[in-house]
Amino acid sequence: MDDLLNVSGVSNDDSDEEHLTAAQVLEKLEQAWMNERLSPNLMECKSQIVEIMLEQIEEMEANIQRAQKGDLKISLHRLELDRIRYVVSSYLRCRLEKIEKFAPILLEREKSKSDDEPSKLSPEEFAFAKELVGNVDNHFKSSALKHMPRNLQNIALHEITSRPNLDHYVFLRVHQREEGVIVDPETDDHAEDRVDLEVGAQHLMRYQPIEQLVENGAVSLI
Amino acid sequence: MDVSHKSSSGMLQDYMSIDDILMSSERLPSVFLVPVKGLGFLDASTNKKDIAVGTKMDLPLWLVLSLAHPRKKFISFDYTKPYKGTYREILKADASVVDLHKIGPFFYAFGQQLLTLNHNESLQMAKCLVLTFMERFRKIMDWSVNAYEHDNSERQEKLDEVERNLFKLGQKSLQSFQQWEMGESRKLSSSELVSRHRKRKRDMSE
Amino acid sequence: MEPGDVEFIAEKELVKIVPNFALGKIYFISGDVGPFSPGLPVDVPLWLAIAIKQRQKCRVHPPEWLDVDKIETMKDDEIASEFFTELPNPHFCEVAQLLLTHATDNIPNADLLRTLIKDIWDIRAAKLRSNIDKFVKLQAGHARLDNLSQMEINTIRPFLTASLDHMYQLRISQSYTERNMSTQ
Amino acid sequence: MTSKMRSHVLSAFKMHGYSVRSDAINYLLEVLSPINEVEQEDWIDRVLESLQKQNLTSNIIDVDILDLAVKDCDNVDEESDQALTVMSAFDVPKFFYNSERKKFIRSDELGYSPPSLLAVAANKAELFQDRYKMLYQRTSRHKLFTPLIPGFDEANARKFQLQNIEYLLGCTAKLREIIVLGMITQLKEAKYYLEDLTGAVEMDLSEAKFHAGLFTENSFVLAEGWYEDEVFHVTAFGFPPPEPAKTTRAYYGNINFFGGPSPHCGKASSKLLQIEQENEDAMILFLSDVWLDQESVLKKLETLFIGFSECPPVCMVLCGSFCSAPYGPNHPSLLKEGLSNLARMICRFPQIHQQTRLVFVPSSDDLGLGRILPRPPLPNLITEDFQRKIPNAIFTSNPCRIQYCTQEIVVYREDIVKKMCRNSIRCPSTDISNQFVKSIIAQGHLSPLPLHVSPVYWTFDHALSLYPLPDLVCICDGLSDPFDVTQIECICANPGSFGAGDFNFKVYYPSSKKLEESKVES
Amino acid sequence: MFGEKALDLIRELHRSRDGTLGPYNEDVVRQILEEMQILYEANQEDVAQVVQNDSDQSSLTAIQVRHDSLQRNKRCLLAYLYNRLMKIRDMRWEFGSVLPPDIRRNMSEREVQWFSNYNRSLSSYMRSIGPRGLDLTQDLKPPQNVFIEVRCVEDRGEIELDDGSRILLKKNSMHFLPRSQCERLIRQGILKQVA
Repeated sequence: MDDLLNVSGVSNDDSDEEHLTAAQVLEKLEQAWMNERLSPNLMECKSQIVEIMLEQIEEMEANIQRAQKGDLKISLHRLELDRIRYVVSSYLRCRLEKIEKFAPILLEREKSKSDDEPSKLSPEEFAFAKELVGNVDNHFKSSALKHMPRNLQNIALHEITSRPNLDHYVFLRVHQREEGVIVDPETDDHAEDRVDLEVGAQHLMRYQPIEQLVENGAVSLI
Repeated sequence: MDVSHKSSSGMLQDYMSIDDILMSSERLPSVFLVPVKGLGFLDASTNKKDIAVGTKMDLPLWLVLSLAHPRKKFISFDYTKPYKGTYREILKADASVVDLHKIGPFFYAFGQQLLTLNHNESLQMAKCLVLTFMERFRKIMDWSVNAYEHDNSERQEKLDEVERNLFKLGQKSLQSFQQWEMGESRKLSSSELVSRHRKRKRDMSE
Repeated sequence: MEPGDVEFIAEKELVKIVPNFALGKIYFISGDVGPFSPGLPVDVPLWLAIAIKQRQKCRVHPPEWLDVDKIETMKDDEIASEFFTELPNPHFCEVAQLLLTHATDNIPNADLLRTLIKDIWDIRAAKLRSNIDKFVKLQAGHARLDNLSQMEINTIRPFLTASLDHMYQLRISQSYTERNMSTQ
Repeated sequence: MTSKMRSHVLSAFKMHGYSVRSDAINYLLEVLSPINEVEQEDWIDRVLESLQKQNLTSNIIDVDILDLAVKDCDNVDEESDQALTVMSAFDVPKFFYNSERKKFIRSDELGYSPPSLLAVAANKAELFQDRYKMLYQRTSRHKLFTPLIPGFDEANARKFQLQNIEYLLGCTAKLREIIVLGMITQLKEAKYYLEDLTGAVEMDLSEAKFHAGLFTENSFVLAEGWYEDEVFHVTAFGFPPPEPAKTTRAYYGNINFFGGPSPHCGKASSKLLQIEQENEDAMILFLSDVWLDQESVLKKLETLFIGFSECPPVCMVLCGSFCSAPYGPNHPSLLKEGLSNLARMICRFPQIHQQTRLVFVPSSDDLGLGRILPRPPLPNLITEDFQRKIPNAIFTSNPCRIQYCTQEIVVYREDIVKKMCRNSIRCPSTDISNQFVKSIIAQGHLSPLPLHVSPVYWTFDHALSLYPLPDLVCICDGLSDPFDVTQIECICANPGSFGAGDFNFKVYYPSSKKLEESKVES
Repeated sequence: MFGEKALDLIRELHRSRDGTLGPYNEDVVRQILEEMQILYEANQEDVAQVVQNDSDQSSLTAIQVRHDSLQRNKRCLLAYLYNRLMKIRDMRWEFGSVLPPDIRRNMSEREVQWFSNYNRSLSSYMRSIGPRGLDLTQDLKPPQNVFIEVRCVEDRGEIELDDGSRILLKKNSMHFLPRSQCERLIRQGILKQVA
């Protein structure tokens, strides 16, 4: 069971040919789940890890079906499967809620982002977001806009729907040392506020200055 | 899901937010610096056809934000009572006893919108908003995060909409923590809307 | 995030149990566990320990910090110190609660422990509120709170972060007005 | 294999939020087993799709819901030959208007049992109340009566404020410029009252200026005037403004008011529209007073059939009465004999026999229970052997509804124009047919006459409703001359009498919505 | 003042904040659209005059006021539609894909259409996750034990579970079921978790 899983293939720059055990992939998933639940913005999508985990669950369920041995072992395995499925389900559900709330602006960013930047939405999420925005747009048009005077009939959905609040305060724990993080830009009545993040420390600050650190795992949200 | 609760506290109004729409419908005393053809009926006190220069009227904020804009200057406006000198003194004295809900349920949001237009007292008013919230913060926190038995509505009375929302957030975390202590937090339960919908149906059928 | 989730994460912490059954290694996705032989203590994740305990197939060996004397000294340190004392485990509160509910018979004077831990929780909660008030009044941009446990953060997070967001917006309005006045 | 398929289907249903009964799953698996893998996937999606269309009440799916969904997917192509459906008045769906939600809701959705012929007394009052509610919601939405918009000189946006009678009765002072929607009734001999849901007030019509229209008793009017100590002095008397079907549908969406199987009205179905446009030469014939006992009439019918034998019409509507003298002991045998002659004649024209639907709409004088509307079809005893010989024949009620593709047609055989003139307060002398058409369209009802003049089964009054307006209303009135009037996109026509007159009838081309007057040359 | 009707619409929405969906107010929506049409026409006239520059400042302000009122009405209408859609969206997650009839009657025909479109794209998204799809409306709370004890609250006849086993939902009957199987029925208030 404990075979080595090859997580490469996904063009995330930080891990080239990286072999992870199932447990490590699960660890990464739980980390991504915590960050997603606590971040005001949609994080980069970890669909590769989700696929691997779901396949693991599928395999394990097949094994359980076949190995009808002692019931204690079987029910413990089932409990673990429920736990993992809960993490995957909660992770994707949390992403879905953000996608539904910020769909127009997320689609706008996907369109205007450069190719090397990793996409925030998985292909399935992207399709769902497009359909959602299309349905909302049609609803507005057929229920109100088409009855309005001509020059009022068009709208830019991404300008009138809500955007992620990057100034939202978050708690974080530091994993890799980072110096001179600008917490508050310099204003005329107080100087620029910088802070050093030491390993193991817990901080409370706005999300925006540390967004990249969360994405690449230097810090994690708690 | 802990994405920031986007209440109407920013300088930029949230187009779709019900609170922002209600807030921006509140009135401001204004004076027309230019005549307006054909809209005389808006001014209830006279039945003239047009609005003459110098007419005083209470206009909703959404209109003032456009007409009083520096590039247009069709009207001049003045702050309402809560944002003027005398009231600012009261707030400076002891902000935590003031009933902000009565003087305008959207005290902070409305104030912030006023700051997008220049007015000679805008700086003092901006500072006053910050200090008022700082003063009242402790009481809101203590009320919301610990005592739970007291009747909540009496406590929320004096709070403005943003503060009420903070109070509710505190209460909610307290309740879910206490539920967790009793070991109930992971039991499956029927969905909120379903149970409320069932209850309403039962009340109707009785 | 709900407290249930914090507890769910805390259930990954390892705990020592003494099984009363024999079973080979179990290859879980989250890693291998066992082998189990009667009377021989073995380390397992807390969720597994509880599942086995519920089937009366093991005895739980409480962690060394979950002991009346240690907790009492912790309580005294907490009262004495102005800052938050370091907790033996980031999931201190959840692990204690789980063990005290699911393995009460394996923990000496569990009730006393429960009240002591509740006292520590209340003392720290009061300390947290005064720190927060100071922090808000300082209008500082950030704060460091190393020894706060996950459950404490989770309980204060919604209220605190929303308040700080609102404070931040008010500060932005003020600086916008200052910039505006200076340019006029 | 099936257990894999079973869990696959179960999980697909679960994703859509449905739980499935075990017998339903077995049924679906049977349906799916003969189909190959790829098609099965598409079938499951189609079934889930049609489940969504049904308005279910619970998300537990049992066999018959699933059966309905599978059928719905099946007959998606059969719909073409159902281009023409004939509906009896007794199957017309009954709708209740919910004023709080401003919606028409089907009576069976509200859990009411289907209407029964023998009604209780309350149904009589409901009959008039339902008519009033329908007209009140239609009038209050009209441009003239929507609330004032502040800021515009009221003078040009002429707006009125509808008052109810209770408001009038409550005022002691004189009220000027009052408009009331109410029903004309004679509570006391030769004294006309205006009545609505809240009360009745006496009317003084001496100086009333009458707009065009036949103001019969029990019809609904807009009375304008001034009110003083319990008498409403009417200055102007008119009908509530009618509403084109398009506007009604814009408000209430595609609910199927007209009747027939599908929950959505024909107008919404693009397939039906396409079929309609494809065959321009499809036509429907309307003949009234087809006296089968008269030799001359049968001969004229024969020439008619010869004329149409090459390109048979989609449908021929033959209205009663089917005997020149509809009384006397031998009336049933005469009718039966007439029908068998007709059957023999039709068999001689194979194309008409196979392709033309023959709709028989009886008059109130014909055999059977005639006097009360809606009139049931001719008794089976008379028509069964005709039916056997001509399978395309349909014996239906009077009035009846015909849906051809997206067109809605109402056929009503009654000598009503003269009857309405006799019973109206002020009988106009000029262009009677226009005024008649204006009246029934404004009333949204086929016979706005008092119940003692034209009795109606109380619980089936909705079968006579013309709301929303159909595309064609064919009033077969033997006593008045033929007419063809179109008002707000609703054609009202009277083919005149085939038997008594000089054998004239009407031909309707649905794709071009044209109506032609034609005659059988003697 | 202009935009009063639009404000009433928003106040109506504000009153039913506790999650219930009030009836779709077609009439007021139409009145707002009517007001917008009249505002627009009045502006067209004034603009025409301005173009022949024989008008003065007073009509310019009038045009500005009417323009702001048009934008205000438009914002209120879109906010009304949007907030109702968000409530209808929540109902898919709370009630499932079959809405109780009295709620569906409060929805406009287009809202019902939007709901079924949303339902379709949500289901197809969920079926595209992983090898056999993943139902995100389930596993809402962290699991504690595989099997849980439940009591049936309503008679709902017999239904089939994923693993093919069948249970008869009779009022007050008790069952010991895998948690993942009965979560949906608990959420819909058909079953109640006991232990």
